[in-house]
Amino acid sequence: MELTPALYIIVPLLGAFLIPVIGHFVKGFQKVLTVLITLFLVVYNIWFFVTGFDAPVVTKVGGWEAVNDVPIAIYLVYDGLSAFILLTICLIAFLSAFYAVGYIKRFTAENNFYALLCLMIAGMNGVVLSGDIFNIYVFLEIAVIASYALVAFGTEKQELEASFKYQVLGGIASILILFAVALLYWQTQTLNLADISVILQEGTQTTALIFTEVLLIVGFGLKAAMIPFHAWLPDAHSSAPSPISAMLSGVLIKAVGIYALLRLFFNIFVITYEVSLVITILGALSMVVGVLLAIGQWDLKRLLAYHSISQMGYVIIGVGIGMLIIQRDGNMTIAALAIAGGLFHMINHALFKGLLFLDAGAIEFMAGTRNLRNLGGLARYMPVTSSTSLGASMAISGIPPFNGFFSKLLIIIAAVRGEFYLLAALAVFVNFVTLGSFMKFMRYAFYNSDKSKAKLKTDRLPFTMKFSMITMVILCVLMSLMIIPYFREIMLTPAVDVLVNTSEYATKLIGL
Amino acid sequence: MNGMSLIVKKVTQLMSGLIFMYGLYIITHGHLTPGGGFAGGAIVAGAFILLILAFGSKVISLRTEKSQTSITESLALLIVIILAGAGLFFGSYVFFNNYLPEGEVGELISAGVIPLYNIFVGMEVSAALLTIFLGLVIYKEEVAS
Amino acid sequence: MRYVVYFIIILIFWLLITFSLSLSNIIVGAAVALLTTLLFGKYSLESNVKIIQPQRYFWFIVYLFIFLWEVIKANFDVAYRVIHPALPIKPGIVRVPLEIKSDIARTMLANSITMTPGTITMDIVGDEIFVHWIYVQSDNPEVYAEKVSGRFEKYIKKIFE
Amino acid sequence: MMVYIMCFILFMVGLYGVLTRRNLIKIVIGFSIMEFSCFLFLALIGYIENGLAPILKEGMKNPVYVDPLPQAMVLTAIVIGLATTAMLLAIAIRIYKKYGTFDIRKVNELKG
Repeated sequence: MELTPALYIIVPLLGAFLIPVIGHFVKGFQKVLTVLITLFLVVYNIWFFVTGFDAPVVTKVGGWEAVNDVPIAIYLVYDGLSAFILLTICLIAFLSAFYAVGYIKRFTAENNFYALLCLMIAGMNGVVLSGDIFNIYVFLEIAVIASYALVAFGTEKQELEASFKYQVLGGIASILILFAVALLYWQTQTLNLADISVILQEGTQTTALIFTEVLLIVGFGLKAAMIPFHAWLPDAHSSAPSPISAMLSGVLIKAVGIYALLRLFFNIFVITYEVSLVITILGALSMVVGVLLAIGQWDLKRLLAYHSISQMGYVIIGVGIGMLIIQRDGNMTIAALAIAGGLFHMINHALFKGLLFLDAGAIEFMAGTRNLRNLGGLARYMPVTSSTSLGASMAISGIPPFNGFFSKLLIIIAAVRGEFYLLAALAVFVNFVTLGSFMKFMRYAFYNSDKSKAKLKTDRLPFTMKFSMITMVILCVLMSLMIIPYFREIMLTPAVDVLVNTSEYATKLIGL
Repeated sequence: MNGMSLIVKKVTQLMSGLIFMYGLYIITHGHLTPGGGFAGGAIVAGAFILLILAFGSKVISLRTEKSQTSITESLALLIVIILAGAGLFFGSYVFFNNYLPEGEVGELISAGVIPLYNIFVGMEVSAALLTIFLGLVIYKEEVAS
Repeated sequence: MRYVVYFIIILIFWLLITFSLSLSNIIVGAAVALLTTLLFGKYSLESNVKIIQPQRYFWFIVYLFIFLWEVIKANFDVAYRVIHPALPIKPGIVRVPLEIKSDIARTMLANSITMTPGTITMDIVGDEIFVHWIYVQSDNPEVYAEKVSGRFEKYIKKIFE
Repeated sequence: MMVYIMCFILFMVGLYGVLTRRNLIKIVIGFSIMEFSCFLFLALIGYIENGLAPILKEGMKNPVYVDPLPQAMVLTAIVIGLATTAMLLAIAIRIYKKYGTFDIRKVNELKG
C-alpha cells in the first residue's frame, strides 16, 4: 500500500468512534488508544517527511479523475506547508494526550474527553490537508465543535460561560466563512482550491471578490483571535482543562485560523496591497495590544492566553511582511526570510506555549489555584515544573539558546531589510514587555516568599505529566537547530517555497 | 415527564411504526429517489421521539436509552469509516472507492456501496438526533428537580 | 398473533409505498417490516387482530358516507354563521358522556368530532369527552350528546369494538 | 436580485438578535436565523430559472438541471448547524442550572 494522506484523517476518526464503543466496556482503553493514535501520527508524519517529499502528494477521494483538467474529486493535498503544520499538530497532540493521562483523572467521563480530543485532531488534520474550500469549512467545524465541548468540559460556572461566549463568536465566524465559500462558488463555479486559483488569477478584482476577501479575513481572523476579534480567546483558553489549553493555544488557532489565511491569500487569491496591509496591521495590533493586556493579569492561564494573542501577532507580521514584499515585487529572499521567520515562530510558539500551559496545569494540579497572588515558592516542591517553566519563559521572551530567539530574530532581520523599521522596533519593544511579564510569572509562582506550602494538594506529579513537560523543553532547545541550513532544508524551506511561489500550488495540482 | 392525553397516545400507537417504516423507505431508496441517509434518519428519529413524547419518561428509561443510542451512533460511524477505508485495500486503492458491483440503474440493489453508506448514515443520524433529544430531556429533568 | 398482524400491515404499507413487486423489493420490505415489528411491536395497538374481520369494513364504508354527510351539513352550518351579518354564534364547552369503552374507538370518535366543522374535541377525561362547540343549541345533556356524537357513536362501536 | 437582498436582511436580523438580546435562548434563535439566511443564499446560488430537479430519468432530452452541488453543501451545512445549535442549547441549559437564570447580564463571572 502506498503512502496516503487520508490516513491522517481516518486514524483519529477511527479512534474517536472506537473509544465510546469499546471504552464503555474496557477500562483504560481510551487512554492507551489515544496515546497510540497520536504516537502513530507522529511517526507516520516523520516517515512521510523523509520519503514522499518532492512533489505534492495528492489523494483523490473516491478516485474520480479530472475531466478536461477540471478536478471533480475532493482533493487531499500534502505539500510542504501542510507537512509542516501537520507535524506541529501531531507533536503537540501526542504530548498533550500523554500529559492528559495523568492529568485528567480528576474529571469523570474520560471516554468523552479522549473521543473529543481525537475528533479535534482529525478536524485539524482535515483542515490542513483539504484541497477543497468547502471541506476546509467542514473540517474546521468538526475541530471547533469538539473544542467547544472540551472548553466546557469542567461544567463549572466559568467554563460554561467561556464556552458559550466562544461558541457564539466562533459560530459567527463560521457563518461568515460559509458565506464567503458561497460567494466564491458563485463567482467561480468550483470548489477546488487549485481550480479557483486558476480562475481568479485570470480574472480581475471585482467588488464581490473584495467582499469575499473581507469576509474571509474577518472569519478566519475571529478563529485566529487577531486583536479586534480576540474577545473569546482569554476566556476559552483559560477555562479549558490544561492539555486542551495547550492544544487550543498551541495548535487550533494556527491550524484553523492562520493556516487557512495563508493558504487562501497566498495560493488562491491574487495578493493585493490592501489585503497584505490589512493583515500586517492586524498582526502588529495583535502583537502590541495583546502583550499590553497581558501585563495586568494575575490569573496564570489568562496571562498565558493574552500572550498567545501577542505571539500570534509575530507570526502574522512575519507573514504579512512577506506578503507586502511579494506584492511590490521586491527581493524574494527577504520575503522568504520573513515568511520563514513567521512559520518558524508558529512551531516554536506551539511548543513553548503548549509547555507553559502544561506547566500551568501542573501548578493547578498541585496547588489548586491559578491566581499568582496566592502562589509563591513553588520551586522547592516542583523542581521539574519550575525548571521547564524557566526554559519556556526564556524561549517565549527570546533568550538565545532557545528557539524563540531565532524565530524572532529572523522576523526582525526581515523587517529591517525590507525597510519596515517601525514593525521591527515594535517587535523588539513587545519582546521586552514579554520578558518583563514572564519575569513576573516566574517570580510570583516559583521564587517568591513561600505562601503555598500548606495548601499543596498532592506532593508529586504523575510520571506522564513530567515526561511531556521534559520532552517539550528539550524540543524547545532542539528546535533552534532548524536555523542550521541542513535541517532548514528538510523542514522549513519546502513550506516557505509553497508560500513564496504563489501560483505554483495551482499549476502543480491542475495537471494531475 | 408525563405522557400526553389518551388521543395522542392512541394515534402514536397507530402511526409510530408507519413513520419508522417510511423513514426506512427513504433510507433504502436513497440512491433512487430524493432523500437518503440524512433525511430518512431524521424521520426514523422522529418516530422514536414521538413515542417518547407521547408516553413520557416512565415507559422508557432515558439514561439507558441514551447510552445505547450513543454507542449505536459511534458504531454506525465506525462502520461508515471502515467501509470508506476499505476502499484503500480493494480495487484502485483510493479512499471512498466504490468497490462493489454497480448493477443496473433503477434497481433497488444497485449502485455499489452507496446504499450501504445510506443505511449506516441513516442509523448514525437517527441515533445522533435521538441522543441530542434525550440529552436535552435529561438536562431538563435535572434542572426541574 | 398481534405481532404477525402488525408485520403484515407494515409489509402491505411498504408495498403500497414502493409500488413494485420485484423480489429484491419484497425481501427488503420483509426485513424492514421485521425490524419495525421488533422495535415498535410492543407499542402497537393491543387489539389490531380485529383488522382481519371483514364485517368491520362494511360498517366502515357505511360510516364513511354518514360522516361525509355530517361534514357537509356542518360546513354549510358554519358558513352560514360566518357570513350572517349578526354572527349568530354561541360558543361553549359541553361535556358528553361516552358509551363506547375501548380507547381506540374513543380516539376515533374524538377525531371524527374534531373533523366535523364547528366542533373540536379538547380532551377525554374518564368516561366523558369535552367538546368545544361553536353554537351550543341546548343545555340538556341528552339532547346535545345526541347532536354531537350520537350518530357517529353507534357506527364506531360496530367498527372498532 | 430581490431574494439576495432579502437574504442579506435576514442575516442582519439574526445578527441584531445575537448582539442585542439578553436572553441566552433568544441569542441561540438569532444565531439560527443567521445560519438559515446563509443556507438560503447557498441554495439560491445553484438555482436556475425553470430548472429541473437533478435526478436522472429515462427519456430526458437536453434537460436543464439546477446545480446539485450547492444543495449537497446546504445539507452538510445544515447538519453542522444542527450540531452547533444543539451544543449551544446544551450549554445554555447547563448555564441555567448553575446560575439559575438565562439573563446574560447576570452570567458574568469572567472579566478582564
